[in-house]
Amino acid sequence: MSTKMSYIEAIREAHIQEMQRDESVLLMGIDVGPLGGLFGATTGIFDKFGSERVLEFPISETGYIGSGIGLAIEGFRPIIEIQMADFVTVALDQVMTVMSKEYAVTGGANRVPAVLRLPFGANLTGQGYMGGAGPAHSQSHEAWFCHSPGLVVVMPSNPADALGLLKAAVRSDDPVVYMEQKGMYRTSIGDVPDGDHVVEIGQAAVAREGSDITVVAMGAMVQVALQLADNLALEGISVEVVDPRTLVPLDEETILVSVRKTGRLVITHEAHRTGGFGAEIAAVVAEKAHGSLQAPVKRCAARDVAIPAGDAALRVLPGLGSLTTTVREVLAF
Amino acid sequence: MSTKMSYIEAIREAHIQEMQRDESVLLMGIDVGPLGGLFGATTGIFDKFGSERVLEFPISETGYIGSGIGLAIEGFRPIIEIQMADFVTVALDQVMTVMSKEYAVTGGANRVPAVLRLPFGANLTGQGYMGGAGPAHSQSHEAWFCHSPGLVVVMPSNPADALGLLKAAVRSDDPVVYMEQKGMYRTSIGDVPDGDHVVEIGQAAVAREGSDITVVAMGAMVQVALQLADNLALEGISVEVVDPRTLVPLDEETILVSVRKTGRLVITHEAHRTGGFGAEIAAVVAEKAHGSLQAPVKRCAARDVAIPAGDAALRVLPGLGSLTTTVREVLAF
Amino acid sequence: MTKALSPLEIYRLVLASRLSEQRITELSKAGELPGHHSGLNHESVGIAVGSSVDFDDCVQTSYRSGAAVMHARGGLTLRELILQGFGLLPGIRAQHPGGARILRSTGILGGQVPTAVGVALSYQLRRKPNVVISVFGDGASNEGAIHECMNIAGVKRLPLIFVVENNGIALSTRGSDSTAAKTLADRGAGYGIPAVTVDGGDAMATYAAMTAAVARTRSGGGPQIIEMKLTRPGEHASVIPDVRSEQEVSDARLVDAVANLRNTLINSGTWDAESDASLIKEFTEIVDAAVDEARQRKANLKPPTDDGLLPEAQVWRMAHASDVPAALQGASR
Amino acid sequence: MTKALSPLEIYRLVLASRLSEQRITELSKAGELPGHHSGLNHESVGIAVGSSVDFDDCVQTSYRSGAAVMHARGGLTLRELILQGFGLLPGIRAQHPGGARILRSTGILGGQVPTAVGVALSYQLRRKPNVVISVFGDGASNEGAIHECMNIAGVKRLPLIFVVENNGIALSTRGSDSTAAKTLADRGAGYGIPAVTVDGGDAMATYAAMTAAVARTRSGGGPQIIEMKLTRPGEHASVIPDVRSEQEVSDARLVDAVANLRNTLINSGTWDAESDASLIKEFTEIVDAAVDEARQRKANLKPPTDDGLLPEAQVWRMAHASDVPAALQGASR
Repeated sequence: MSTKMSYIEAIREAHIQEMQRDESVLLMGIDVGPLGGLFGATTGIFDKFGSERVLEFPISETGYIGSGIGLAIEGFRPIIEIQMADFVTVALDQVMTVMSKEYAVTGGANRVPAVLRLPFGANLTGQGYMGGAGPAHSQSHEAWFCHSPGLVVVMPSNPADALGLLKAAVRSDDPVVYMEQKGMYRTSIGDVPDGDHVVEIGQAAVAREGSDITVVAMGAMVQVALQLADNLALEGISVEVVDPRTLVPLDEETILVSVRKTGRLVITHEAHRTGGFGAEIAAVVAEKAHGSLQAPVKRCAARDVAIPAGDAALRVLPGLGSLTTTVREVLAF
Repeated sequence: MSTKMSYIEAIREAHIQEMQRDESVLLMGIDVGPLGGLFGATTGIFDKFGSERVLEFPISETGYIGSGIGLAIEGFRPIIEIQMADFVTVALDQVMTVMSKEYAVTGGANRVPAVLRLPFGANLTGQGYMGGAGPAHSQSHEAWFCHSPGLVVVMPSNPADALGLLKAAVRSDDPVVYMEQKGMYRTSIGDVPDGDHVVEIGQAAVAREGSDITVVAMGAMVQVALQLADNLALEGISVEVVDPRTLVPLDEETILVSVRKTGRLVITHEAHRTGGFGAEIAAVVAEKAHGSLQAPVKRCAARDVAIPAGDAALRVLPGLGSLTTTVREVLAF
Repeated sequence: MTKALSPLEIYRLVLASRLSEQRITELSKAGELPGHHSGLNHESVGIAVGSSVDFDDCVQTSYRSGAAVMHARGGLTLRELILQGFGLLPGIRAQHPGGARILRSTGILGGQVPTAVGVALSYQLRRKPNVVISVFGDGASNEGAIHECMNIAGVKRLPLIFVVENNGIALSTRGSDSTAAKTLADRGAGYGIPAVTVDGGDAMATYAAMTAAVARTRSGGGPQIIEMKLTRPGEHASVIPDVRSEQEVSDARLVDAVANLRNTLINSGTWDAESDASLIKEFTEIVDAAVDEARQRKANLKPPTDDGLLPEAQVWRMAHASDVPAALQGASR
Repeated sequence: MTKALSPLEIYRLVLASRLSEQRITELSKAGELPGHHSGLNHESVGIAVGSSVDFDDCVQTSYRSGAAVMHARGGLTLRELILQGFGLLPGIRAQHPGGARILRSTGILGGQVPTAVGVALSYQLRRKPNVVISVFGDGASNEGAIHECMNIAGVKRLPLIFVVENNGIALSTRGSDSTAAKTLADRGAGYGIPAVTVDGGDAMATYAAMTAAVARTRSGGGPQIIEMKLTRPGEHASVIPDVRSEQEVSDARLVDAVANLRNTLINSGTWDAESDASLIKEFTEIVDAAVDEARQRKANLKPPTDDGLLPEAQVWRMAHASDVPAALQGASR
């Protein structure tokens, strides 16, 4: 049994389910009370759970992310909403120095079961506000967190995973950076299993089976890759789409099995190409599937320049056009 | 003609040369006045240039990095010293949102010719303070900056490059993140060319020629790789060591030429493996030298855990032992 | 030295700002323009700031009063305010490009202010008789960056005036939930900076306070904090619902600097209702014509179609002031 | 409720702290121990804080007064203070592991304080009658993180006491170059928090101020700021030169809370020189024996030899509270 919901509704539903299940789960953030968050991801949560489970803060990201760490050390399980992923840059010390290292540095004495929700990215259709929000409201910097040991990093690409991964994140004894693609909030709609649907951390999904080439796609690019697979199927080309879902710890095995089968790999994400997490995936494959690769590994990602405001964003973000070109290049090799 | 100096002396000399050459060059930081900086990198600069060229600030990294951006927009060329690279985490918004994007976002109206000096890393010999400075005083997070378009990122591995790259960084019209390996300050001593020795940004160096395998090494690992090359030469194995020197923009060509020649590649850096810049190099090679690779590309880097305090750091940092093992694995393939 | 403006001149400026803001706000709420942070009721701040500075002074604008600042300074005519609202001028709405004399905000609250500190420092170092004014909101004032900037400005006695546009609410968070300080001017003592609170509902009071402050700072009086108390008559931005009660919103609407000044002028006999009606008609016709012009120009813009296929060299040029490195020349992607 | 301590009991505590700090400082300056941030002359703060709290309260220590806090709370005996100085106890010097009741500092000034806010919030949410005390220096107080924490504590009326250990100098930067505020207690009004300045040269005054403050906060009085004014009689850390003039240093040495209290006790007839000499002898013997013990234990420690070859699964366990993910089980590196 399942229910159709949007990506943002799935996120909201996960909050409700987990806050009902476990009273140590809190929601923290700016404007997460009656407003329900800048994007409305938590609409109704305040009415349901009240001001002792939903904690509002002044605009002080360092102060309130750090407050979440203290609460987590004391046994709460805070879900910390950042209004936009871009804004966490003012508070990265809390994430990189405190949250990520607390367990290791205290020799296991302190756990930090906190979730940091980061609404990231643009609307790749180019439509609406999130398609034109400019350089400081459109970024995808999951790679920074992937390079900060101690953090778990997840990135759901559809409503079912958005719900299941958030529920898993809340239950994790480690801090989880939950990368939610805000351009998909209302454009991604899908079936979400009823009941206690938890998507285990560290498990990739084969979003579509295929045999000629593997596309490892992240976040909003999964949908683009599936569209590409549909298009190329008409030409008799069989594309396998793998969605890592968790970036750290990465399910290398699922990716490697796919690449060993197809012999060709394109990696695509919305983040900038240089130093993006696609590089890590390429490096893993170059090390562990060397013998299977029949062509160069290529990446299709954002160009290495600040995302322009407005429609000009499409000049630097990846899309169906550039992904198609990249895949054809690798197929032609 | 050249002069023998240590890595830290070369950094100091570069300050003096550039501040004498161009009076718009400033030094900014905490304790950079009479003390000459936490590590003494700028000893004597204050006496020579005075309080209008050497600007001291309270402990407010966001405030003073941002002040440097404002000064740079107004035509100064500030060298901004951070006491340790780890401390920049409290001010990353200034680096990632303001410094990196100012040129692009203002459509070229504002330039930010600033240098951000980040003393990073540990003393890989395990000796002395910098060998045991713990999780928040030993990090190497150049990869974060490499994934922030608009920044140039350099990392000298010896005194001559330390001087030449700092001089080039000062003259760059773009912001440059200058990663100085503080464990090498007094342990790395070498000849530095006299006169106006500028190392052009974007040029890698072949630190040692060889034909059997390429080791791309960064920062303090260059010295370790050269030691490895000496050792393996005794067995008749010829190791080529490539030092990128500039990470962004990366001199891909020098790396690719080497890999096309040797057919084998190991990448080594002191930063954590997952998401480190080694992944980017592996990805570039997997794309552009696919046909030449005779073995898997392997990385030798820090383990993905907070760097422990004291000697225990050696349990997670790369070293001659682990690099030798990795190189032998690739050679044996 | 700027010449002193009469009450009627100030009235013309706040009225023109009001009429353009009203139109842009309506068009945004109607969906024709993207989400807009309306500057309604904030005209008294922007006009006071903009009309108290000289050409070589520097103003860092906020998202609400920025347009009024530029109008008062003569930087944008009423027609241009409308074109800018449509994203057709480089300006606040189009990611704030422009020279250093108007400093952009970065989109991340508080993060822009350190740049203003640096510009003020450049004036001090060059002994220029100029001042910098940084305008930000009560919400931003709780960010750590502002603390560091005020403290640095205090200890270095910089020619920098902080204008806190305190409208009593940050998105959905009321001032009483943001700080327990009685006034934001109470923060001055902690930095050794003189600070006052001014009634933003009185456009002549804000103008008098700003001109006095600028004169004092220009003559070496050091930094100042001016808190302008006003109200926000509508929602935070046109895409975000207002959580306030009807009573709160109608109370907020009562504080109207434009109406207050009109009444004062009429009551004092300087102005009359007929002249007022004709001035409103004159301005409205300019606004109407500008909207028509903007719609036509917008209709003729071509959307981008290249879908992420910009070559590396072009991307480099977009992001960097320095020449394209050799390695990127000729590279396709 | 902690029992009130007599002046003689306070004297025993500050004296023991003094003797251990003196020895650790000497050994560090002699090179036997690594760089040490000496707590000399800061005993009055640590003892006041440590002896005014109950077991279930929480103290976040600073690097100077941390040892004294733990000694006063009964957490560490005089012997253990020495062992800790040798890095043989988990404690401040060994990267501060330990339960939540003593919160570590992170090594990045100010960055630890948000965690204390969270712990205070947990007490408030659970209606626990406990307080949190966060101790940091005048240097750290200029970091933005502290601003955000003080403001949040004020608006949420948290049971949190900020103790600013103001020794007038941050590394080489004098207080007068760090802020123009007359006192750091002047910051309280900006957050709606009561704040006082106390003479740290008077150990009974610091004790009285802390016990009064704890009682007030424990009974629902909300947060407080206590500035303790003292001096630093030596260099910032034993590896860093002191830039102060001889006069400044000898002035600093005149402010000696231990000598002051000894004189007060002797002058009032409560204590005499003979008892004092015998107490010093008793404590010195404990210190001597502890140093001998520490040297022996240290000699028997084996340095690590595995050179970066830890397997992934072990690394994961070091960094994470959660189970090792399936993908890492069995993976070698």
